[in-house]
Amino acid sequence: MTKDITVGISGAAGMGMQSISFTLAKSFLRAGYNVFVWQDVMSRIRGGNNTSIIRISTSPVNSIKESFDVLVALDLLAIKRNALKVKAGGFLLYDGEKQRAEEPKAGWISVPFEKLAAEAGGDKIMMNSAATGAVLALLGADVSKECDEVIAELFSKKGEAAVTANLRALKAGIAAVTPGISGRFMLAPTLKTNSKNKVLVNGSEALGLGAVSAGLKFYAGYPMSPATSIMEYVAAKSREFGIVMEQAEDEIAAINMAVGAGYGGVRAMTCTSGGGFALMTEGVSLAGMTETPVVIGISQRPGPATGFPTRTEQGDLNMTLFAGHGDFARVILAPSSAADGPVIMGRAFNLAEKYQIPVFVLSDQYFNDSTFSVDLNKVKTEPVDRGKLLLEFSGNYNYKRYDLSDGRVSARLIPGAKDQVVYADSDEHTEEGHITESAEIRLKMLDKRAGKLAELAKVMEQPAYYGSEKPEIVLVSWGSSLGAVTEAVDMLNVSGKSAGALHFTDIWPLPEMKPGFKISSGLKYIGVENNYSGQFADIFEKHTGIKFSKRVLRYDGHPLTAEYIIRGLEG
Amino acid sequence: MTKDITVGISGAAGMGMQSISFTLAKSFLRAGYNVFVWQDVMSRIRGGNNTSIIRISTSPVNSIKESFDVLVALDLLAIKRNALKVKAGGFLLYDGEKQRAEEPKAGWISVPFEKLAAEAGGDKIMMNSAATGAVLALLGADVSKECDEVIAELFSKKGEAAVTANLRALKAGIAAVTPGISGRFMLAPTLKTNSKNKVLVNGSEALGLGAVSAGLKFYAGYPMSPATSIMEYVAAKSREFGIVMEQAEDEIAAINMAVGAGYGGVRAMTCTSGGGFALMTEGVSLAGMTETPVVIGISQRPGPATGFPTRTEQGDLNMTLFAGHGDFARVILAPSSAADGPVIMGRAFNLAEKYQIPVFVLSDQYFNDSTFSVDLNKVKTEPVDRGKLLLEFSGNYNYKRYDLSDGRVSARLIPGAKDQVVYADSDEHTEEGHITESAEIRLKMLDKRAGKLAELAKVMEQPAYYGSEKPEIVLVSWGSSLGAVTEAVDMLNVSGKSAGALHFTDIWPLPEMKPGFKISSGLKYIGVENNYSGQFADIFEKHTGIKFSKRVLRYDGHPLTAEYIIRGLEG
Amino acid sequence: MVLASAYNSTDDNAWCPGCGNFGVLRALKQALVSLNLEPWQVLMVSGIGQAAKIPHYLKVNCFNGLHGRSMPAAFGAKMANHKMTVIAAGGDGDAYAEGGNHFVHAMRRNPDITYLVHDNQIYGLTKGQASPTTGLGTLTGTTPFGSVDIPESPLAVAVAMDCSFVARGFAGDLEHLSKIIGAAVKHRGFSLVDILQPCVTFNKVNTYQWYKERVYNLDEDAAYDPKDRTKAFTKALEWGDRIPTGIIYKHERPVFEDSIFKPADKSLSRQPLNPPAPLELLRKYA
Amino acid sequence: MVLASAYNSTDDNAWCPGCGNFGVLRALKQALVSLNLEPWQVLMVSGIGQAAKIPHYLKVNCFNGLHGRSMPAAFGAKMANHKMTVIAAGGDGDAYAEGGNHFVHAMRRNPDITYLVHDNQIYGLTKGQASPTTGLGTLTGTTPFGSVDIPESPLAVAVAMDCSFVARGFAGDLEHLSKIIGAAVKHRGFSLVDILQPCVTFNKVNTYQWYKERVYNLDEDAAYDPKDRTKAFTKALEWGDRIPTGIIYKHERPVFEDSIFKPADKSLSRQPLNPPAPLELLRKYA
Ligand SMILES: Cc1ncc(C[n+]2csc(CCOP(=O)(O)OP(=O)(O)O)c2C)c(N)n1
Ligand SMILES: Cc1ncc(C[n+]2csc(CCOP(=O)(O)OP(=O)(O)O)c2C)c(N)n1
Ligand code: SF4
Ligand code: SF4
Ligand SMILES: [Mg+2]
Ligand SMILES: [Mg+2]
Repeated sequence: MTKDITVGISGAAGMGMQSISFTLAKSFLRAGYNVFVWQDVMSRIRGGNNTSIIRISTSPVNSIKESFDVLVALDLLAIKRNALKVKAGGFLLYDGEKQRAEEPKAGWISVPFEKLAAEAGGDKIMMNSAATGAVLALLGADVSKECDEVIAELFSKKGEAAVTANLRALKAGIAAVTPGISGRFMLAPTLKTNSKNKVLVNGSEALGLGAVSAGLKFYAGYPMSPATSIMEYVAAKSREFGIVMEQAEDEIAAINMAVGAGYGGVRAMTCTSGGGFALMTEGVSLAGMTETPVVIGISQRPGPATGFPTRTEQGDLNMTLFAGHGDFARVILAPSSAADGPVIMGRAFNLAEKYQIPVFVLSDQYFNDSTFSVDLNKVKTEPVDRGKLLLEFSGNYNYKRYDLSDGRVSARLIPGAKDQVVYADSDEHTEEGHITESAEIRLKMLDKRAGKLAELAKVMEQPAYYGSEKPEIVLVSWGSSLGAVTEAVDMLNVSGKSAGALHFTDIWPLPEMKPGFKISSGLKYIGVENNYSGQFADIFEKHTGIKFSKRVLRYDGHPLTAEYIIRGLEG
Repeated sequence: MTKDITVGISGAAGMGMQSISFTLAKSFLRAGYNVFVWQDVMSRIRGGNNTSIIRISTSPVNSIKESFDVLVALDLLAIKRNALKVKAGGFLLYDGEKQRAEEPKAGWISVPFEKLAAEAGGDKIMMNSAATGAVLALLGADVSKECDEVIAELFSKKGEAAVTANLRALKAGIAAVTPGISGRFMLAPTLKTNSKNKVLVNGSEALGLGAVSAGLKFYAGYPMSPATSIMEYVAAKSREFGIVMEQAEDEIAAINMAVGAGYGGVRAMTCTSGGGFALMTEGVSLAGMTETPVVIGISQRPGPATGFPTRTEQGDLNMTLFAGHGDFARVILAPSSAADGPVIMGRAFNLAEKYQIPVFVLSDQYFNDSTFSVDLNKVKTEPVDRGKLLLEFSGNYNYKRYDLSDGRVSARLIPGAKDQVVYADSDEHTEEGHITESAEIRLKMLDKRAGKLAELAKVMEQPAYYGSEKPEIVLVSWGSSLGAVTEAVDMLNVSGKSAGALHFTDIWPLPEMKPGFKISSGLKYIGVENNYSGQFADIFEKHTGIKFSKRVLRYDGHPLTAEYIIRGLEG
Repeated sequence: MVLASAYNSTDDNAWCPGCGNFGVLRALKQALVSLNLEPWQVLMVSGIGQAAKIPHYLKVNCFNGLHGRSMPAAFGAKMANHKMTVIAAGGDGDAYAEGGNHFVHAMRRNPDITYLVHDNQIYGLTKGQASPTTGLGTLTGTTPFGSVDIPESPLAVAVAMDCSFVARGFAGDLEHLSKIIGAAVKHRGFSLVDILQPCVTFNKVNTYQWYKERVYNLDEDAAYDPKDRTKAFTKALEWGDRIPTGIIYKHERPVFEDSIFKPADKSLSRQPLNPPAPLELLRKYA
Repeated sequence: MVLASAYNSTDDNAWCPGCGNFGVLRALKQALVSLNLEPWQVLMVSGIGQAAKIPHYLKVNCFNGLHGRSMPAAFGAKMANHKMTVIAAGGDGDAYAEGGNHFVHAMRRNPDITYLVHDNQIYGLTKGQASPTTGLGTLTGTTPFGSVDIPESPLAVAVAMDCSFVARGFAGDLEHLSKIIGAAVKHRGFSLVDILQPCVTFNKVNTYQWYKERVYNLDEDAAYDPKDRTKAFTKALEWGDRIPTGIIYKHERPVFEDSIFKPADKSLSRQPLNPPAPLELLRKYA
């Protein structure tokens, strides 16, 4: 009986690996399992080699394993690049009638996907359903009912015939695996009721729907992987929820549109990746100076420049922290899993409006393109709080946008209020919002804007602590690596090493730290990050005075995994 | 006898304060004095209130005083805004016939500038020469010969008549100050021979000529104060020295043009200020990824956004350090005075080409717009070293731009070499410069690019140390504040407090520190910076592990002065 | 009835005496008054430059953003407040150099925004460098041997982009300019008004006199049909002894907002948020 | 005599089978061969996108820079190497959206650079979003209810900017395209070749078939005079049942480099630096 299985589906872009992984993931989710899917893709539209990695487990999972129990190789390149990742005792499923280049090794099982598809009466693309069936057979678990449903839903828009043919191909795939091998992994059973209130959602969707449910009304963006899918989510929902969504001519336009809309009085957002964000930095400074709320999503990918466009990295933290010239307050949040989407986006918009600042939501390709099982009962939400927002102001043209009389955040009147005008200004300005040359006002206004940071530090949330109550080592991590880090902690604790993880989603400003575990002498802190230099580790060290005894860093474009972290601790 | 005098010339933009200060500065320089001039200006073309502040001293000066011995107030607003800055015992020169609003106070001397100009037979603008004369009279020093020469040179292009009339106005101005007051300050005499080999040059000119003398061949830029004057310097020299200089449509174009020219094989530069630089950050990342040498001048002014456009601040260090997504090596240099221009620019271009990286030259409005006395005998220079630059490469299409076989810097072949092609690529790339999807190559290339930083740290220069051998307090500063900081140190040492200044022009990476003074117990370090948060102080603390006991910060748009620093130490 | 004085600003004016910007300011005020708009109903967005200071010198809602970025900021502000009158303003460098890309794409979108470009053919605020409309051979701080890049004809580009309202004004002709601005604001869709605006300090070539000798009022030519795109293109390129002012090109085209808002809709900024619950959105992924 | 094989690249091609980019690649190779240029004499600069990968698939000098920034990088590289043949390439998003401002200003400068824009009316590399040339009403990832921004006519803008060589090619007509590219490279000054390039994966509207039914060869029309700017403007706007390919507008204009280099000058990158001594420059400030 196996409790945790990893299946890789590999082939050339355009072959439909994602539809196989989607079908498998959804079927197992509905059958009561936890699933997690990551896309390991090249920057190609067709060809090359992409792999969907699905993990199926009886316990919650939010990370991948580095090797596969089962690999479905849809073409020769898939075999070449991935065969060695199949564990000893694992299986490689391939179409021996089509991919004849190599002598099959132990565990290689030829299933004539194409032939089965043809026999099922469909065209070549149905080989995906045959492949899905073959995987099901190996995993033994009884999910065929769920799988039939998923396939029926998936192909229903293509008509009844497509559904029937795909179901035939699925069955043929199941049958094609010989009995001795079939069910080899025999996944431990779960209760179907586990699946109640569980959904399968990827990081981009989670951020997109988080924003929509937080009252997003204006989105402008420019396509850039891995952020494009957030924009496409918002675009698809724009009519239903009365959102203005416009593809800008470039990222500079996008941020300036969003800041204009924020001044205009609506919740506005733009999302991009590092290279696009680099172009937005002047606009960030504009939001800082004009005290305009705006939410900026940065979905990181490895740089510099065009970099490794379809891979993952947490390498843009420093840039986010210091983007834009001059000093002003900002907030950086980094979601840990798709379940965080609503609460992170809700908080982002609330903080942006309450403090009248730019707020950043920092994710990465691993987060955006991964599919998470989300338990709806555990999804936290955040009620809308628009701060000192006014629609009217009494008196006659006497409103002051940058009134200094009530702390660091002035009441924010929305333009269009009768007998009032609202001046926002990118120059140093008076309380009225007019250009000033006064050093005295400059000092006050800078203290107002930058001083919000200290106030924010009081409302930022504590890091989550996971693991041993009295740890010998504490892994310190942030954002999307939560799944890998907690898994590493479990492995360490199982192996007798007392470990814990201190994981941050509130990145900047850091709150005053209340550790959540007992500090013992000899306790070692380890920074764990998906980047070259340990950018968060630097911030953490400066903030806490704690020095890391080691940094486990990964920067080859792949996400952190529990195995990588353990290797890193040993090495 | 006075050894150090400060004269303010104040009036509305367009009134010609700079021509008065220029005449005075040049005259005193030629007479053997040290002079320093700073422009305190509003963001206006006409009107408002600007002040040229000239300091004249028998010892070297590179900073200003906060109050004036003499103020020339050319209009009412000048009196209003500056009268209180005149020291007790000092004088305010004004044209009582024109500026009648207030009751004159003690030390206010009315000189009928306009009438004198008219009588001298010139138009109103000649009142500047009359004002110059009045100042000369007060200062007592015999510089009239020098002054006559300077005026003759200045007006020679306007013809003989203009020269004569201005000289007449000058004399009238001298004569207009009554004998008892005339010569009141009696500047201590100096030797005219002191002026040999001394020149008067402002920061922008120093950077411009530094670049030209380092072999600059391509400049692209977009106007932005206070960097525009560097571009205008290069433009003026472009024909003579065969430089391509083009005004770009925006800063993004400017940096990409410069990077293109750097790839193309010539020494290329662009300069801007913080807001323009924010737009260049993606281009910086491009230089990092493609390993293209480029020099980027950032002349800082107070932000965020449009900010305080004509004032000064050292607030863009963090942004410069972290500009651009992804990790790669960069160098930041910050000149201390105009005398540094040639050596800083020479080193900037050498480092850029030897390490094939972007190099930043970080100055500020105070530096760029100030006029320094430069002793030519003390000007350091740097011979051109282009690193591993090749014009030809033997073999047949076998050159690899990112060859990994010879350390972190590959030989850089210039395109156009017979039977070779040169691929530079903004994606992660192979040794040949083609797009790659390999994690293994990614690791090697990132180590190559980012690893240059450790090599650079070995060649960066030590900070300059100035002051007591066994200090109780050490002021730590960088860039343009050298003059103010060393003056503060002198004042402290005179007052019995043993002090020193550790001053950095090599900002990043920081060299391994060899302090240059004896470290005693109880020694206090004080960070001194022209910004809100102490950006360099953070870097220094992280690098050295030393904690500052205090930070003296200024961020009201005005430059650091010795007085401000002393006040800050006390406060 | 709105009085001109309602628009008076107390902010200190930073323009040079005699600057053409004063003419634009006066014409704009007059146009707003003639349209009977109250200050609070008007929202101006500007970039950075001498021209871009104009919203400070009238009393209107104002977002004074970054150099070159008035177009996108105006678009965002308009989408949040589509019932307001949105006017953007800036100089020729702001509009056609730093903001060149936004200018082109604003015309593709055709939001109901009026864009006043104070075209002095020079960079004023930064003290006299070449702009995209600076004449060939002109000596400036950055072109000490004469400008070699041919000047852009913004009007021709606008016609090429099928901009729905394309006009040229002259700051020295208050009455005509104010009429043009009024027509531009009234026009539904994106309106470009390129305004010849003498910079008395830095542009010694294109002076009041220079313009006065050349401009003529195209609107008085009854034979001219501003709907004809090809003719408009030729007219837009007319620049020399004779320079047309008035409406060069004008036609109706779908307006961006109309693809989103219904006529009865309040401005977005004044609608309640009413966002869907996260669980409602998440449940679709079961 | 240069052989086509001299241009063969060993780099793995990442385009989809059947993509119009292959036609552009073949036509470009053929044009370079017909001009008898050796690979080392050619310098290509590209942006980011599917189209922008083209320099990797021939053997030439190549600066593959940032999305939208091929124009300025090409300008810098050309100034350093004005004796080389410089060709820039990229997609419609690269050229007209992210790079829109540089496109306009490159035409003002008129350097001797050829710009090949692979215009598939879609964003290919990012998987199918609208581009500035996407037709009205088209459904894409970012316009799920149909595109509402009117498509730009890059050719009309080029004529409005007085670009010295403006042409349209079609990736499905190798011979004609190769001739157009050859003429563009030979032309001294800035040459724009907008190339209709079917994206077989994401653009299901503007297919080979769609283009084939519409394109015609303008170069065969002896009556057409590509020097007439007004006619060129009208021709540039022709888009519907009939779409002209060939040289739309062409004239001689001063070339940027000629304002700087003498005919005998070597490329700057191959001249000795010979900088003046700093003291020589400083002494002027005595
Ligand atoms: C990003 C950025 N680049 C440059 C500047 C500096 N700058 C301010 S105004 C201006 C140009 C002014 O010319 P124009 O737009 O024609 O306006 P004018 O002053 O002539 O009215 C420039 C380059 C800036 N503020 N921001
Ligand atoms: C600054 C920046 N923004 C966005 C991207 C993402 N991006 C890469 S290619 C591309 C557009 C591709 O469309 P196009 O230029 O038409 O080229 P095609 O792929 O269609 O040939 C985009 C948006 C990027 N690389 N850099
Ligand atoms: S510099 Fe020119 S444009 Fe600016 S205010 Fe003065 S005259 Fe007007
Ligand atoms: S996505 Fe389109 S443009 Fe890109 S290679 Fe495929 S077919 Fe060609
Ligand atoms: Mg202007
Ligand atoms: Mg395209």
